[in-house]
Amino acid sequence: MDTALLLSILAATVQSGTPILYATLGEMFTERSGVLNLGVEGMMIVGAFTAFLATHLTGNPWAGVLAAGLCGGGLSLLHGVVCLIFQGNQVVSGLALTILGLGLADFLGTPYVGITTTGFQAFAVPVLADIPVLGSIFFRHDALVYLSYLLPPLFWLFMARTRPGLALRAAGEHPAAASAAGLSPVRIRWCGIFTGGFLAGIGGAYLSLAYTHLWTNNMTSGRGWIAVALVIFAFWRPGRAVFGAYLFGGVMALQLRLQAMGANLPSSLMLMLPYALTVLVLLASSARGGGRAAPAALGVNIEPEE
Amino acid sequence: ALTGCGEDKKPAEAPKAEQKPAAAAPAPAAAPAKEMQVGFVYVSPVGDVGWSWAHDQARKAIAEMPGVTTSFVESVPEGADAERVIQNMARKGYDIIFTTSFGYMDPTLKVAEQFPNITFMHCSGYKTAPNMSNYFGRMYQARYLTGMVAGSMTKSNILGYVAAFPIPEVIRGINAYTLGVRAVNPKAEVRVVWTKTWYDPATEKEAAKSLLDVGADVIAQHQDSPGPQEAAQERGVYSVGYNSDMSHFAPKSLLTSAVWNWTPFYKDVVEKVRKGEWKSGAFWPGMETGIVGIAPYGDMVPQDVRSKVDARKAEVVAGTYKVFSGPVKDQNGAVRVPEGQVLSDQDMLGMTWFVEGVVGSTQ
Amino acid sequence: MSDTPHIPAAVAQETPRRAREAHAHLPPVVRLDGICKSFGKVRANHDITLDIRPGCIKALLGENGAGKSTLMSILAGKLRQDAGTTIVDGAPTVFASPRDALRAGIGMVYQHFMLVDSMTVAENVLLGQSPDMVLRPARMRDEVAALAERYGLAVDPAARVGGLSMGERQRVEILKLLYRDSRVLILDEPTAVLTPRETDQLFEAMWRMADQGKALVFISHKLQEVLTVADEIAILRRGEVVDEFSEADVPNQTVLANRMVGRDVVLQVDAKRLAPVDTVLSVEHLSGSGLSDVSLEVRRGEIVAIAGVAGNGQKELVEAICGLARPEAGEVRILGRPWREFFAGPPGRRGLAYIPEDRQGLATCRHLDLVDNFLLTTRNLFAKGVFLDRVEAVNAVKRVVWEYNVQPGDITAPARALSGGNLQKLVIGREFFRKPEVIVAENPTQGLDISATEEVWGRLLEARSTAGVLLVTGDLNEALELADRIAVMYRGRFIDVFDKDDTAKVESIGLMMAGVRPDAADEAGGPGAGEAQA
Amino acid sequence: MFLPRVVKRQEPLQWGSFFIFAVALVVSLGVSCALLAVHGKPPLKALAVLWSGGFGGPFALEDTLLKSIPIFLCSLGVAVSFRMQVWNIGAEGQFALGAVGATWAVLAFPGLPMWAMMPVMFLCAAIAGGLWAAVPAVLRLRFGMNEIISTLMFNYIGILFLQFLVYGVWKDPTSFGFPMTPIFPKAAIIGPIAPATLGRVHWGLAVCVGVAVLLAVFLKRTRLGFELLAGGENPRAARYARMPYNLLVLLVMSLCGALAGFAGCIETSATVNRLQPSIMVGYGYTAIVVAWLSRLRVSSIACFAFLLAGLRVGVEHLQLDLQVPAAFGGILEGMILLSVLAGQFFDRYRFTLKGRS
Ligand SMILES: Nc1ncnc2c1ncn2[C@@H]1O[C@H](COP(=O)(O)OP(=O)(O)OP(=O)(O)O)[C@@H](O)[C@H]1O
Ligand SMILES: Nc1ncnc2c1ncn2[C@@H]1O[C@H](COP(=O)(O)OP(=O)(O)OP(=O)(O)O)[C@@H](O)[C@H]1O
Ligand SMILES: [Mg+2]
Ligand SMILES: [Mg+2]
Repeated sequence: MDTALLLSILAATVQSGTPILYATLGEMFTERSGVLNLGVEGMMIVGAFTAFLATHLTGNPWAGVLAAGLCGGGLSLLHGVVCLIFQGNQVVSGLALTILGLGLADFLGTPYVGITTTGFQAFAVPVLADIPVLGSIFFRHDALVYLSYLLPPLFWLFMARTRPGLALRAAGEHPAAASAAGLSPVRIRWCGIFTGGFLAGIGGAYLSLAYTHLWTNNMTSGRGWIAVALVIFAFWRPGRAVFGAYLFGGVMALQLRLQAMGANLPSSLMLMLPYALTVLVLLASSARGGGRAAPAALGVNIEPEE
Repeated sequence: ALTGCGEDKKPAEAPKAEQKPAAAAPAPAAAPAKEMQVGFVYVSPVGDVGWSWAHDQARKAIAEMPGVTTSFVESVPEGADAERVIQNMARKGYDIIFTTSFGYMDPTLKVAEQFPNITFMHCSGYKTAPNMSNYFGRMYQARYLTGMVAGSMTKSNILGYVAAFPIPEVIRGINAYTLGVRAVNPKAEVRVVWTKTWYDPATEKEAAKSLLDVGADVIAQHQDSPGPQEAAQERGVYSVGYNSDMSHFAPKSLLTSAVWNWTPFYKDVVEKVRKGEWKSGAFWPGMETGIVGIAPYGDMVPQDVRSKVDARKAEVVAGTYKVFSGPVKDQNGAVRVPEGQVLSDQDMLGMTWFVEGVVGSTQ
Repeated sequence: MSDTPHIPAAVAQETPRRAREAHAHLPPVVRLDGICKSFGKVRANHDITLDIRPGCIKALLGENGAGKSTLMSILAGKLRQDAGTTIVDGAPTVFASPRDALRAGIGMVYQHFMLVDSMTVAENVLLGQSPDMVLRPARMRDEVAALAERYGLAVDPAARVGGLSMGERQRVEILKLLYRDSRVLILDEPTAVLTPRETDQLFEAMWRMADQGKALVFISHKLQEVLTVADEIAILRRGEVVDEFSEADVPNQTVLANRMVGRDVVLQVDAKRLAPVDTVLSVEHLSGSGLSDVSLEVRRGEIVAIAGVAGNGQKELVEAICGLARPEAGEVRILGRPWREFFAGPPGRRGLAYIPEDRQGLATCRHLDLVDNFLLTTRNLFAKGVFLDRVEAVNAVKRVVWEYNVQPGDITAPARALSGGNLQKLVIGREFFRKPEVIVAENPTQGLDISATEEVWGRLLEARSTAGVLLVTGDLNEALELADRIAVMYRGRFIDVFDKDDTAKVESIGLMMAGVRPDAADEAGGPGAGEAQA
Repeated sequence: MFLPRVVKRQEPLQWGSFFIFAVALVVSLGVSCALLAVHGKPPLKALAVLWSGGFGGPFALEDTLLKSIPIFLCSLGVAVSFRMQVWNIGAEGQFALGAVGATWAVLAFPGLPMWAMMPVMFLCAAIAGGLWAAVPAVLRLRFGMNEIISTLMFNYIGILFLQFLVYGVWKDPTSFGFPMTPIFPKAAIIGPIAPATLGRVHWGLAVCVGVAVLLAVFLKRTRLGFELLAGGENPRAARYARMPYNLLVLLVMSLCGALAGFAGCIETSATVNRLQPSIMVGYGYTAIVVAWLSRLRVSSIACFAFLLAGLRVGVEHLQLDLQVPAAFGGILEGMILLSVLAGQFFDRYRFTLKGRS
């Protein structure tokens, strides 16, 4: 494998990892507030569609991103209604959200299939793109990729160094304690849910505005589920989420290129690679005892006090 | 205008009148005065821009015919669900039922046996019954012609092909394309990447990029999304479309597309059934009927290439040129079709090997 | 806030109430007026009126389920009353959430701590406070350290709460309230998890807070503590205040106990000695996971108590003995059989019974009914082949519920519907039903009221006749009342094991619990000496 | 002075919970129909079509019953493992492996008579599905690996493995290169019970009934079943009571795998009569929803499986009769799930405006 190909694989890694990264960070944010939202796939597809629609109507991809965030977040609020107000089970509610989101996007989106939009285009970041190796891997993408670079550090800073972050963590670890400290864990969880949906929506928007510039039904093809898995994989740490998303995206890109180079292996086996590798890497880190990092109250509803 | 094929396996010509009318299908199928109800079963959503979408265009066209109403069920998985959906259509008294995916073959056959008065049309399979035909189009002919265009335009002599699933239909297309490429450019090779998806634009685009990364400068595809076209356009290389004219997705890069046009065929079937002239059989019409074709060339295709391809197209339409005519070697150099022979339809239908010049696995 | 000079503990103890006279004339900070609260059919609080005055420590006494926690949760905004008013500084106020109560200066330390284990002390203290967005860890630590210093509540602000002892956690809870300048501090059974020394430290801190004009509410089942620390005492029974008086009016515990339960409760049991026979449990040189070289022998007919501050290895020892954790080094023999062999099978009759401290989370399943909970450890007694004889089990449960007076006696009710004391009775009934020969009881009366405690003690003494009992307790009084022999545990090892009649040693238990060996006690009178040895 | 507030119910609702379920159903149907009306379709007619397609009439019931068989089997297993607090979402992959196992039996012993073939097929399906589920269980017990992620990944891997076989070594040489095994011999096909009266309803239904009865007896009457229920309720208490917790986890996972394997076997043998990738239509995921909603009561699992199956069947009729897009089914299903879930709130709580409870 020559260097140029290697670089192109790494650059493709960043790109195919980006939508998953957005969704993973979003779900991680939600989970850190103590809510498990398995509806990522649904929020992503709704984001992908609304991003496309808004861009198509306004001609401005940023309007699309905003719409995707708001609609993804809006859909996630349904999860909030069910789990925060009505104490519904978070697992089923999330699954229902996925089903609903896929249905809604498909139902409303069919008339828009088969047209293209402007969306985001790749551009080289002036100085950074000229850095020998890193430049071509990281700095010849589109604006949403660059935006995604900012997210993990921001995520970390928010959690570790800000007061709302502290409150959010408390709501995820011990809502009763947060409540006793005068916070409203329910309100915090609303925010967590919405933000997660917002980011998942942007992850979807990446697919329809940047990765491709078109909309088709089902275009998320399971990326939302991968994001859910990667949150666990990442032990709820943003840094590891980057690693996970890029690992997954990278192996996906790699297996396609292995095929393109003429590796004569059954395609089913090649396609297993990303999933098998995820299991193996998680196995290695679990075996070293890193698996007990979940927010203590994850998935547990806050019962109303009488 | 129907072109029959596979005469050898044509079923006994049992006149329909002899068959016992089934209890569940009340009206006789071919009463001319009656409003015709035509049902379609699709494997994917009609919004997939691809396969089902192409069939649905034809459905819309026949819905315009006087005395014809149509309906469809989309996203029907090819297992137990298919049988139920087809059966429900039959129970509701549809006169003609088109089932448009290979996996519907057995379910269609099962239901056809229960409803002898209903006409079943199954696409892309090989089984028939007295009231069930199978049909397909010789898309490989169009593929061959697009291959000629692509082979003329490549500079790197590496062509990329983003393919969905390793099934004969796709493999046949790749082979025909490759033969077309090698007809004008014997040094060129076609590299195949399987995505195992029909419409995941992001993955399909990524697959195209992976081909571009290994030096391909023309991208063809057998998918239901235009993701690969986008990739080609972004990198400033050429692409070949499929299903419909994809030039609006990638105006600067699209050389041409291999396109389906089911409308004339479907109209013909409806007319025949209405008049009671329909006969069961295996239909595999080709370019001569217009069921497949190639879309107008992109501006970048030079005149000499156009005329060369047009000339071959005329031969194909006239039936004087067969795509899989010997000698055809497979990937390992073994001769599969000897000099002077033509591959039979049977062999084409069950194609599981790549011709020489393809780089990739058929699994 | 006035800057009180640091009062040495000894001085404070002698003149605990002097500084508080200054606040005596002030009107109440909070008055609870006619508070009613029901949970379904249970009337937890009924028309309760109570004044809470600044500079005064008010003790709430009452049997389990009397309504103390409920009342205080209403005051702290966690629950909402059905009727009645909370009057703060003379004005009726509605608390919709703890936040409102905290704003009004009322804070509560709950029986189960409300701390986030994965956060640091400083983060816990500052949770939900002060408006600025950005956290500055260094400054947070300094602030908390200064506050801790001022009230003598030593705790490392940078430590994670998950790694703290119960006493330290409690200090964090108090610091949370102090940081907000709360005027009313409610402590719900704060001493239940503390060592004597930690309890003393808590009392000192409480006095100091009262001296500064804060109002405190103190809930405890331990009468001596109430007499030591409280200025005023209110007694609740079945959701009503039945008595309210000043501490000075009660001469001793017996009187207090009398007024509380309305009958004579003699918290002294007839612990006549039996002659111990065969050894049923032996632990030899057990080490690893916090234990070092622990040896012990329990014989049928005796109660051996392990006294010590919680967190000194008792839990690890008990887990090893009861089969929850594999002993790393050393040997454990139960009824003469080695550990591995003994725990190879499921529990059956005539074996080892474990009455854990955590009755809600370990000994029972909250959502299962009493029968299922009963079957947890007795299932093998009702097994018929692969099947389970439920009819017989139901009869057995009915008998046990009656015999042990478990209230309410509805055997189809889920375990969570039982109060702690009743749950404990059920657990004891279940374990004794198996007629065990080794009994390990871990703080069996923690959180229980006097009458329940009395009953549990009686049962344990009764069990001696057929079994050997290992009693792990943080309550010295309990150890002294029940045990034949006492082992004092400190930092994973036994400081000493001695007979209850060895009065000299009994007297220095307090020091031993702080890690000082009796022989070394004369030279070095502080815990530092013990630490040097450990 | 008092805002509306939430009060816990002291006694659970009896018939009220059925009423609430009905209300939730009506609400979700109402919202969905409003959407249809906006889309220009007649909502009332749509409801009628939905009902008659899914539940009205013998054909509809037959179709729904058939579709609920695999959902029911998968849900049973999922429910049992959820009960143990093992978050096994791998029924989909276990279903695939069950199909593979059954197919292997057929391909390996093509000549067996039916009385031998059926047990062997089911056994192989159960073993393959069970082992596939046991791997994540072992990974969890031995390495503390999160089972949600491992079972999810195992779904993808299992399905791809099925594809690998069917696209490769097991491909029928006479299938014209299409990914499918040869048609099973007669002896390996689960036939209809009574074609004249029950239509296509096959003996898989009997398997469901048998499995359900056995499982109910197992959970209610046996010691191991009790251990499973109690151990799932509180794993710490399970250890305290010296229950074989690890064994139980392994057991429920394998059980779930075996049941999903049964479903795969039935689907392969009874409905497609051969193995092909298109048997994977997400029953394993539907099972999760059903299992949760029905809270491990075998009877309610059956009800919810039937309900969901009927809904999906009914939506096909909506497409056919009214040209409502297939996606409407997703919307309807999602809405119903969400509202039923929200409605269950009223089983445990009620709102009150007054001060007293
Ligand atoms: N959340 C609740 N739901 C139902 N009943 C409750 C609830 N909380 C308390 N109760 C009931 O209210 C009564 C009073 O309980 P409370 O906790 O106030 O008693 P307590 O005096 O604190 O008892 P203890 O000394 O055991 O702590 C009890 O009978 C109890 O069963
Ligand atoms: N959610 C609930 N449902 C029903 N009863 C409850 C609930 N929560 C608490 N209770 C009841 O409230 C009572 C007191 O609750 P609490 O948690 O204060 O127990 P406790 O004070 O520790 O009791 P004890 O002092 O006896 O150990 C118990 O009887 C308990 O059964
Ligand atoms: Mg209490
Ligand atoms: Mg208590």
